[in-house]
Parts: sequence; structure tokens; C-alpha cells
Amino acid sequence: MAKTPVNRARLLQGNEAIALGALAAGCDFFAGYPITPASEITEIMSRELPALGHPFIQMEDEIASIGCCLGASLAGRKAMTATSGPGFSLMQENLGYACIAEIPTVIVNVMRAGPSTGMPTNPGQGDVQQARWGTHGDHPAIVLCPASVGECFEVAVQCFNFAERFRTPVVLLSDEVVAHMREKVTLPAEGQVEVINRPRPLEPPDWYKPYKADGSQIPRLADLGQGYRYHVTGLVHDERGFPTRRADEVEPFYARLFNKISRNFTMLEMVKGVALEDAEILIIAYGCTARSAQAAVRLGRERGLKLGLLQLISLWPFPRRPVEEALAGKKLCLVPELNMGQISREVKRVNNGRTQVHRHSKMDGSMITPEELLARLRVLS
Amino acid sequence: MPPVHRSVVYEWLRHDKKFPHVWCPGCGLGVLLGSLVRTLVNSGLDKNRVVLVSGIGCSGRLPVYVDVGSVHTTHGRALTFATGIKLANPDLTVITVMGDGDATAIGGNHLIHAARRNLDLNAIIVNNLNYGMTGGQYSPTTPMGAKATTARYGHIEPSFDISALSATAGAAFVARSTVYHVTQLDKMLSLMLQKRGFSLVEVLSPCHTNFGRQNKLGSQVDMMKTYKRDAVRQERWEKMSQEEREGRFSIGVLVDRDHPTYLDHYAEVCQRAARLREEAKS
Amino acid sequence: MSPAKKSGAPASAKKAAPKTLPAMNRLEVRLAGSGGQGLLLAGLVLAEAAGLYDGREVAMVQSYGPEARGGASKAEVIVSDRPIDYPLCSKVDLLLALNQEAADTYAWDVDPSSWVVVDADLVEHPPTSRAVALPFTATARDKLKKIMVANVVALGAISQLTGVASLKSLEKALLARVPKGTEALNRKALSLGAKLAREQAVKEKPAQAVLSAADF
Amino acid sequence: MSAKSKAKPETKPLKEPAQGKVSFFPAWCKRCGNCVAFCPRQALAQDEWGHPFLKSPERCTACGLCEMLCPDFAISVGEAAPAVADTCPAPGKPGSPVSPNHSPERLAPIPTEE
Repeated sequence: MAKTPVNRARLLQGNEAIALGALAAGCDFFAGYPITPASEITEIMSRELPALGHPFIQMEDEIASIGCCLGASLAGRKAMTATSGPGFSLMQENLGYACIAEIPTVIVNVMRAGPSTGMPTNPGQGDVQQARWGTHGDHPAIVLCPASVGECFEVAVQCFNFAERFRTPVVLLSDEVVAHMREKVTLPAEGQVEVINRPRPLEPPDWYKPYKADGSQIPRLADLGQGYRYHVTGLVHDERGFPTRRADEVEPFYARLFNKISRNFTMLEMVKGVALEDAEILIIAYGCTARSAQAAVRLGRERGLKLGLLQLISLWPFPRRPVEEALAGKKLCLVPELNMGQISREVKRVNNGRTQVHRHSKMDGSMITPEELLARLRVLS
Repeated sequence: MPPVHRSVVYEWLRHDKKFPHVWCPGCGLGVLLGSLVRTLVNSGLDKNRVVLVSGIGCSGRLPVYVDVGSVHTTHGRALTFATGIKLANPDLTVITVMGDGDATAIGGNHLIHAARRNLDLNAIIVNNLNYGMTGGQYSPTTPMGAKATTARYGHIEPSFDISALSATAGAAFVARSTVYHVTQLDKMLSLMLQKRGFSLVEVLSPCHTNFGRQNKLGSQVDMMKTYKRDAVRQERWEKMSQEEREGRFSIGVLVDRDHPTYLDHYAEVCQRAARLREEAKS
Repeated sequence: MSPAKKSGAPASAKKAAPKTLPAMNRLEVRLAGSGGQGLLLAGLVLAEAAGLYDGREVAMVQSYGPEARGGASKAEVIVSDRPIDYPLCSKVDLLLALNQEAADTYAWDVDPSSWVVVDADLVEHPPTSRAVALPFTATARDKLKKIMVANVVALGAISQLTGVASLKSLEKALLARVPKGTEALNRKALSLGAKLAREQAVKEKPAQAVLSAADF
Repeated sequence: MSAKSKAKPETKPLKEPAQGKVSFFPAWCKRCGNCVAFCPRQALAQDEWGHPFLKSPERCTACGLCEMLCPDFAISVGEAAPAVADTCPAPGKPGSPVSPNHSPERLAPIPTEE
């Protein structure tokens, strides 16, 4: 990148910040297909990557885009694609492939109101459960969700770091409001961003087993075409990568797939708290809805309501411990979402009946307003 | 081409992979596998710089037997993965192996766009006229009137001509061969590897287990004999009348043309972008 | 709440510290018109002026979709000294409408304390009788011979009416955005807009004029 | 095998007879019959179990077509043949001696449906 003064304040759009975050994290491959409201990411990458001598390609559809990213990632690149609901639905098959073949990649899904074409220019948060359970079969998932332009940058970096560290696809779940809004942000200067690269094999090729892991449960990934001639498949495979149906090989494989994530929950559970110390009423929110909730906390406190907000950055794995902690001792919890209760269901599961948890769902193509939340809380409390 | 000693062929097969392979006795995929390995040996390529990519189906199982980097991807998507691999590392020789259903039905869109883009990929399409692995359902290349497990009363859809399709879409090199014409197949694969740009070889291969049995075509030996009977060298084919061509097909190089590949153009784009950056800086 | 209270800049404070910007607790501006009137650019310039040059927090959203190519389109800019939580307008403090459709579509949340500024010629029926009608397009056409800078004229005016961004910062932000060779034109458009506001709006409706131009 | 090709007069002089230069790896052979059917000089035949053997070594020119047409890499031309004994096979190893009644299909991994 040209020596743009990255440490100067800039007015950036959410999508722009995601692209810049990806580049800061070392993204050197992008394949995508245009779709509102994610196209800006593809456009920016088409401008930036050629100038750096890295590949950018607009593929024939979203299926091809993610396939292209997975191929590039196997060949050693840090690859990203960006899409919205309909394209994300098309990507599910290869997202599953990335999970089972353990290929790091970052998939940005800028949520719009759905299902299907829905409302392309209106925000929605209906893909939260899809990001977790969209593919067939069972596998863990890492899904992060920014609520501001600054967070878009940070979360994009984090997505790449998680993808590389855990050798897995990571979904960045943005939404139309966050994607399109512009905010003043000061980006860290070049070299001030923590960048994690995938662990590569330490043994000579003849001894390399692409799916044999050490205690970390995360196998080391060799770049295709660099002397390590291994096999990658979407079939359940043994340590050498060859298909297997032997129970004594299949079971440990699945166990490892889950363990590599579940053993790192503390690192993966990312939340932000606002005025939680003395709060009596808790709001749990994420994405653009967290912005409404922040305003509600401010306005509510001006009016004497002791409100607090737990903003979820990681949606999956669901940040169980922070949510449990935040729920403890609260008399009431409200979970506002632009869907019919996809995260409130998780909050209720974690809460296990101890605190009153209510969902606040809105599906009219617009954001939840702070006043709307306060009015709801007035009714509930 | 110089004959390749079998012992060299064995060197290119994966020793830690179980042989005999998964395919039915007499399956043409085994013949193709042998031909591909011979060609790779003859090409003088470094094992470490070759990547084999496949989709799903019987053909999808081919790469696992070859001792190169191999990726067995999702159904129809082999070319998309291959595109990513090639773009990520243009020094690699990327070869995709697909079936007819894989490449022209579920992956048909990727095929035409890969051909149009003219990225330097090598595509082998094994055409056995049906979906073999799932039990003999009809595919886009099943001939009109033929029987399939999903066309019990005869197939009613016109079929694709894979080679003509990819030639029209812009492929730089298109050839057709059969697993019976194995020396010619070696030659076509070798030309394919030498060619820059999107190169495709359509390989007719018998599926006696499904297509053959349903259509009473006999064993794979019988089916291969029909290849011997019906195949016409492209040079002769061009001189044949429409009536003479009836019921026959041509083998050989169908298209061989030179136009800049995607990477040639992309290199220019990178230069242009870098130059504009420099100008903006100063 | 009036804009005066919100922007918290009583007339006396200005003289005491002419260089310091008045405190501002969330000012919401909506710029509306039809696609092609340059409201996105106006919004960007306003947001950059307030955010990057005045040093305040800003958030900006714009309308997307087919209306961006004709019909009513809008850009919303929120300026505050504190971090901005809710990024959309919850109660607009200033609505700028450059055509009738925009005035009709986007005036639903103005209240008696809001500024409503409309183009004197293109908005025949302002949404409220308190609306300030200024001849942005006519000024651009007659005095600058470039109808396309009407948005810049309007920017100059709203800077004077609300102080959402200082004129100096607006000029810096504007010149960084506009194509080379049009700097003089744009600078002139901005100052003409400011003059319009000072001479017509502030003079005619002094009760509403909270911040006068002299300080910025 | 067609009778027509059998009757073909031999125009070219025979190359050096390749007796003993065709090796079969029965553990890999699936007895498909390609080699026997397409040997240009009908030098091969199938035994009662379907396994190919070099019936007429004097006819073999070591052209290698059987090797190329074998889908299972179970024929090697031009190498010294390993001793084929009627002993228990070591499955999966090229060139392993194998009894004629051994069924190679049983050694094959079960194909997985996709």
C-alpha cells in the first residue's frame, strides 16, 4: 500500500474499514461477486490488491468466489471473500468444505433483511444462526460481529488471526448499517497491528501428515506446491488426509475439530461492556443494534434508569461465560435484534431461567431506535 | 513420446494409498490415471510443482492416487479451487479432473467461465455419459434415447458436446480422446500440459457398470470396441460429409489457438496500478 | 430543545474565546434532495469538516438503492463532542431539502426546534411555515454559472445557521474533495452560501439564528 | 477378440520375442480383460479365474499396450517377471506373488457414496 497516513483520523465507511483491516492483517487474495450491501469491499480490494501485486478476481458467482479463496489459501495465501445473505447461502457448501478440510479463510457477510432477496439496502440480523448452522453436518464456527467502523477494522484483523491460528474459516458478520455508515476513525499505523500467520510444518515433507496435530489440536498447514505433496478432501480423512470410515479414525478427527475451538473459548469470547458495574437492567446486543442500545443506556441513565449493555463481538462460539456473568444479579435482561430472536434464544439457554430475559425483535427493514428500547423497558420493568 | 517405464509410473503413485483403487474392474479412469502419470513423467515436471484438483464423482477419486499435491473438492467446483491455486501461485501446473456431470451440469457455469477467462489451467473431463458413482442417472451428455436410472423410458434431452462448448466459450486448447486410444490420449494430455491458457481434453470412458448395463452395451471391452469403431481422426473428420459423420465422433486436437491468458492481462493491471500509486505519491 | 441549547453556544461565549469551537452535544443534520444534486458529496464534506478539521466525532449515513439515482435521496450527518452511539437521526436538528419530494419525504421528524432549510425555487411548498427558503440553485446558476455547485452554496449556508462545522474547516474539506481546477469556483460557492444565510436567514429570523458567521 | 484381426497376415517382421518380459501383479488385477482383448497379437489369455497370462510368448512384441490399457497398474512390460508362486499373497504390494484363486476385489477399499 502507498504510504497513506494510516495513523491520521479518517472518515471511513464500515466496508472500507473491513477491507483496510483485512489488508493490515496480511490479506493477499480476494475473490468475490458483487452484491449489495457488500460490494464496496470487493471494489476496494480490486483497487488495492493489484497495486500490491496480489491477485484479485471477480468470479462468476459466490460459490466460485469461496472455492477460489479456498484454493488460494491452500496455496499459501490469506484469502477473503465478501458477500451478503443470498451469496452467503450459496457459499455454505464450500464453507463446510473449509471446516472439514481445515482451510483458513475469511468470509464477510454483510447482513441485509432476508430471506432470499429480502431488502437489499435495509439492515437485518437474520443470518446469525445461519452463520452457525448453515452448512450440513456438525462443526464448530467462529463468527465475529462489529458494531462500529473502528470495530470493523479491528474485527477484520481478528478474523484473519483466528482463521490462521485455528486453521478454520471465520465469518465476519456485519450489517447494512455498519457497512454503509461513515465514522471518524484513527487506524493503527502499519506494523502496529498484531498479525498471526498459520503454523507451517516443521518436519521435512516425507514425514509431514497434514492432519496430525500436536497438543494444540491444530495441525500445521503446508502450502500446496512447496514440496509437501499431501491430499485434501471433503471426505472424513485420517491424519494423512486420505478418506477413512474407520470409527477409530473418524471419532478422533471430529473430536479434534471441536477441541481446537472449545479449548480456546477464553480467547474467542469477545464482548464489550457499557455501564455494567451498577446496572440493574441489562441489554445484550450486537452489530448495529448495539448502537441503539448504547444510546438507550445513555438516555435511560439520564432519566434515572440503571441500564447496562453487554455488546457481543463474538457471536459464535457464543460467549457463555461473559453473558452468565453479566446476567448474574440483574432483574431484567432485554435482547434487541433485527430478527425474531436468534441470539435471545442463546441468552435464555445460558441464563437457564435465573433472570427475566426478553427479546425485542424488529423486522421492518429499519433499525431499532433507542426510544423504542426505553419504551419497551418501561413496559417490562 | 518415449515409452515410460512402469517403475517410473509407480514412483508417481502414492505408496501409502491402497491399491487396487476404488473403481470398477475395467473402468476407464484407471487407464486415464496411467496415461496422466505417464504424461506427467514425460513432461519433465517436478512432482512438487504439480497440483491435481478434482470434484465429486468417480473421477473425483483420481487425484488421491497420484503423488502430487491433490485436492478433492466439492461437486462441480474443481475449477474454482484450481483458479484460486493458480492465481495464488502461477508457477504451479494445475490440472483438474472432472466427470461429465461434475463439469457440465453442476459445474457448467464454472467451466464456461474458466474457458472464457483463459487462465492457464488444464482440465480433463472424463465423459462416461452418465453419473456413475450415484448409480447411473442421466447427465448432460447422456445421448437422446439412452436409458438411465432417472430415464427409464429413454432420455429426452439433447446432450452437450463438451468440446464444442468449451471451444465456443474461449478455451485455448481443446482435444478429444478415448481410453481405448491410449497412445493418442497420452499425446493429447501432453499437448494440453504444454499449452498456455485454458486447455481441455475430453476423454470418453466406458461406464459399463451403469450406462453399459442399462443400455445393453456389454462389458467395457465391448464399449471400448465401439470407440475403436466410431472414432475418426480430426483430420479425416473435417473431410467427411454429414452422412458419413452420422453416429461417429472425432478425436484429436479440435482447437489450438493462442491468445493472451488471464495472467498476462493481470500482470499489466498490476503494473498499471503500481504506476498510478507511484504517481499519486509524488 | 432548540438548536441553540443543543449546540450550547450562547452569543456571549463566542467573544470570550473566538478560536475555540463551541461545545456540541449531538447535532443531527439531514441533507435531502434528488439523486444528482450532490448531497452525498455535501454530506461527506460536512462530515469531514466537522470530524477531521473541527475535531469532533461524526457519523454519516446515506440512502442506498434506486433512490440514489433520482427520486428522493439523503445523507445524514451527526456531529457531537462525545462518541456517537446511535448513528441515525433520531430527531433531526437541521433538514436541508433541495427539492419538493425531499421536503415532503424527509420532514416527518422535524419538530418546532428544528431548522428547516429549503431551496427557495425548487421547494414550492415548504413543510413548515418556519422554513428558511434560500435561493441555492438560483445563486449557483446566476452568480456562478454552474448549477452543480448548488450543494456547496447550501453547505455554506447551513454552516452559518447551525455551526455544525466551521466555514474554515468546510473549505478545507471541500477543497480536498473537489476535482482539480474547480477550487476557486467551490470556494466562491461556499462563501456565497454563507453570505446568503447571513444576509437573508439570520437577518430575517434572528430568533432562530444561534451562531453567527463571524466566529468561524 | 475378433476373428478378423486374428486372420490378419503378418506384414512386419517380428521383433525379438519378449518372453518373460511381461509381469502380472495379481493382487491388483481385477480381471477386467482389457489386456487380453486388446493385445494386438493375441499373446495373452485369461486363466480359469480370469487372470491374464502370457499364453504365446513368441507372439509378444513387448509393445506395452496391455500395460497402458490396464486400468489397475497390474501389468508391467519390459521388466523381469517376479517369480509367481502359489503362496499366500501379501496384499497391496506390487509384484507380490499371489494364488490364482485370490480375489483382489476383497482387498479394495469399499467405495464411498457421495
